[in-house]
Amino acid sequence: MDKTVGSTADAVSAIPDGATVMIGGFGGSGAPIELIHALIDQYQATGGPKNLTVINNNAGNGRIGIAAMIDAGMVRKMICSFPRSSDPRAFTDRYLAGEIELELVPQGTLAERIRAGGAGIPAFYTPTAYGTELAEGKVIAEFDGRHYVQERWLKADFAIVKAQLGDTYGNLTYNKAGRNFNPLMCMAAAVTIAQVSRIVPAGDIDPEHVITPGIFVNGVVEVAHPQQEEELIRAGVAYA
Amino acid sequence: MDKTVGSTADAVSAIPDGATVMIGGFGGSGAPIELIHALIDQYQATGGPKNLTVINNNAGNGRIGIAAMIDAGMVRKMICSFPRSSDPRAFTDRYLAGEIELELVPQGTLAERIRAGGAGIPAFYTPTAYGTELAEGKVIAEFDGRHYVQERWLKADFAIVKAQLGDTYGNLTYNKAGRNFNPLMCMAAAVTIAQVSRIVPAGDIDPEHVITPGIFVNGVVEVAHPQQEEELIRAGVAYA
Amino acid sequence: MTLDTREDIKLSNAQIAWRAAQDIEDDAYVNLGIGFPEMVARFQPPGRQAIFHTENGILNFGEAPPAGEEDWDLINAGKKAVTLKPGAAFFHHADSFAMVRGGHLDVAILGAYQVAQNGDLANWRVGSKGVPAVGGAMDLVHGAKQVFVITEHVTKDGKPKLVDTCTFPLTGVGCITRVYTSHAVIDIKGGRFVVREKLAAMTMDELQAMTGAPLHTDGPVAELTVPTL
Amino acid sequence: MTLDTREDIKLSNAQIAWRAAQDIEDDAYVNLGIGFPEMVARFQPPGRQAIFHTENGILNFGEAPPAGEEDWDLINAGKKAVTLKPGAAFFHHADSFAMVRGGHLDVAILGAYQVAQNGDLANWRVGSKGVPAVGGAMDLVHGAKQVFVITEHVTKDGKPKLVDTCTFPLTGVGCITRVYTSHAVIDIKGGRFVVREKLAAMTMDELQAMTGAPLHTDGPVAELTVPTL
Repeated sequence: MDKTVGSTADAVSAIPDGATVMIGGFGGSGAPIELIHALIDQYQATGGPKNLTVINNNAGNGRIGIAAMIDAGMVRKMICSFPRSSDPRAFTDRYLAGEIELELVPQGTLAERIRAGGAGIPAFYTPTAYGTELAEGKVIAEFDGRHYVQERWLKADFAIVKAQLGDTYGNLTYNKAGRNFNPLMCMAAAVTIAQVSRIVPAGDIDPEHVITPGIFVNGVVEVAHPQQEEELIRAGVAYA
Repeated sequence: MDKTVGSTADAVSAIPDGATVMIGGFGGSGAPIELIHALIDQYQATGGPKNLTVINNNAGNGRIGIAAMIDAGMVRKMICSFPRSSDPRAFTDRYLAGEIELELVPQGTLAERIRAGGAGIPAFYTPTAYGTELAEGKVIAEFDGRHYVQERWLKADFAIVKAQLGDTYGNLTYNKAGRNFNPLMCMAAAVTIAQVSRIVPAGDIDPEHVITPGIFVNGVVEVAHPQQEEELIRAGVAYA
Repeated sequence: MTLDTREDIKLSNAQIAWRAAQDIEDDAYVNLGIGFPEMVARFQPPGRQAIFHTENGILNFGEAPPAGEEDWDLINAGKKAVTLKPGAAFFHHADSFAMVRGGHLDVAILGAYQVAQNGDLANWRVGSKGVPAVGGAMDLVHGAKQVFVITEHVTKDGKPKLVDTCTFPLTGVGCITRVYTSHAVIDIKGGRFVVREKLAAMTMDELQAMTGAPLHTDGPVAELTVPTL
Repeated sequence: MTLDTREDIKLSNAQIAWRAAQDIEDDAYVNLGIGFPEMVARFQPPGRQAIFHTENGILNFGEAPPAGEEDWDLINAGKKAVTLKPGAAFFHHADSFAMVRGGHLDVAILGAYQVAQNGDLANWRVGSKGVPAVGGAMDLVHGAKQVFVITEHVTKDGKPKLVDTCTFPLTGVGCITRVYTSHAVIDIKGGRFVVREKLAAMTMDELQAMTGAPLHTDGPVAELTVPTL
């Protein structure tokens, strides 16, 4: 078994028009910038993929990463909890112009819906959002005298995530709070591609320290010195 | 913050009559034998705790551990997936005599119900057990053309678990497949007590390698050379 | 309605944060909402140590590192760089919100646009314009054993923030147990605002005049005293 | 009803397990039920390597260690000591069953008391007496991309195990996609048993006589050939 993929371009090449794509990271922490940019390169070169539904906690920052995908016109819909950032223009402008759809989901519900997708749980109940406009139209049920909102699983066609170490079997570790949504998205996508700082042979990651078992990962591509969104933002970088 | 407890006797002393107690382990792997035996000692000395509801994957083996709790007459009800073992007499005899109640739960549903209890999810849907006698009387719902069974969370008053390292803040690691239900039970009990092979200062466990964050743990007691159920069974040990 | 307010004597944000910090017990697990509530961490009383949780998967993080030493994978929910204390742990978002929703936090402290006397909170959106963003606020109001609000007592244009019924979109229903304002400490109990402390320089009538719902007492009202900060 | 059976020519359990093993692709993630199905692991075709999952939280475990070298925290779902292969991972029970229920396993192979032509499986209980025990069987039948059964074609007392409708308590509804028996390989498709392979030494009529529901074909029926084991 060898899940190694040679390049970020190859890693994202199967993502088609109209796909639902989970993209890991919380802000820039754990964000797979190089995979996102490879996807933009593919779009610039071939006109696809477009009409994507993107699932991420945020909706991009500045002119790089998810914001650059939005700028490029690849994204039809965002599913996220917090479409704000230090420079949210890319999303804000398109949203206010009615050119991009938003499904706003409370952060914990977003995480749990993704986990549910990965765990084969089609629906669950949560107290979160009960009595608020984000619960409008949803099934409400009472358990032990308290009200809860029914939420559905979230799945994706592809997940692109950022990890720290990856072995040839797809086992992953993460870097600090860069873990965030990444392990959940690995579970919930039909195809998961991870960019890692280093690919190691199977057996080099202690089985006790594996955070994402390889069963949830389809491809691993090495990006030895990944960029950090925050540093790119501060440097005023635009990816286009 | 120091969650260290001086002895297994002290660690279990607050468990009252009628409590619901989650006990970690899958068979003997990850089973907190010394904490269980401390609880039996307390019962022998004081007559309590009794009328316990015990949640474990199994229902004891031989004449030690949970089987010895049952032999002693402390257990009113077992919630488990597999009340069989190489020597299941303790449970079998009482069950067939109508002296102990059984709630049989499919193993994955048991795990998910415990996690749900820890995660504040009062109910969820699973395909498991649909159309079987274990779904009788339960709410059924259809999602995307498939039928699912509604299952409720499981919580406990106490969890007693076995871990490998524990720091003074209650952060835990486990030994191999001894992990099993232990991290879930830590989440789902009002009070969680962990026996660990070694207590280390806060900071000695790499934050990347923590499996159970200390927020889920109330007390940590060192049992430097824990017994393994399987070895005790093979040696024919009876604890009484 | 614009109110007669006692803006002349109000506490600073730091002083409100200081007051809230006094009620966090030693060894408590605490989540501080992004923005103003983060300030509470600065004022832990000597001899007490809270463990801070952040939604993006850290327990026991500490202050910001010196400029230039940031690790941008080590940030808090406000996307600010932080450091770790001994005994820290990392975990993913589902486990992080299991801590929140599952009732494992002792205290969550949030900001507010409005708090109603029944404990309803509005703190995520003031209208239907612009881009809505909710983050973890709707999750944080559920699960923590105590959910506190810290806030100015009135808005910048002198309108009450403690109200009969929230008019802004709700974050959560009946979720707030205590409010620390620029003028008072007020519990929410049985659907009523119950004053625990107020600034000595004002009367109950003056406090009532700044508040959009009836104030009650239930035992003596203590003096709200804070240090100069 | 007792059937005329061809017990004289039946495959051994090892041969049934061998046949099932031929259909497990290279790099497949596989869960083998405890007992007889575990035997499938012995017969992986040369050049192929499946990754075995066990419910109690291991991916990529291997054979039993030598006697005396067991680590009783390193066991499989049958509580037998195992070893690890390079690239293994540990995880807790909720993550383990997320793999199962979430559709991440390529193949699950289980034993059976009865399999019905609509794919229903009964494999956990034969009546209402004694102590019921279900373990992970009801979870395993859901989620794996393919759920196979390996079984004798008939019971020890000559009754059919492939039936019109299960009479024993169900493990799962419509969950089985293929059955490897001591006499044939049979797919379940559109609510019917479709014979893919049978032993050359028997006729379709003989196979039908041992089966409790109509057998169908859908293209040629191949010869079920296995090595001497």
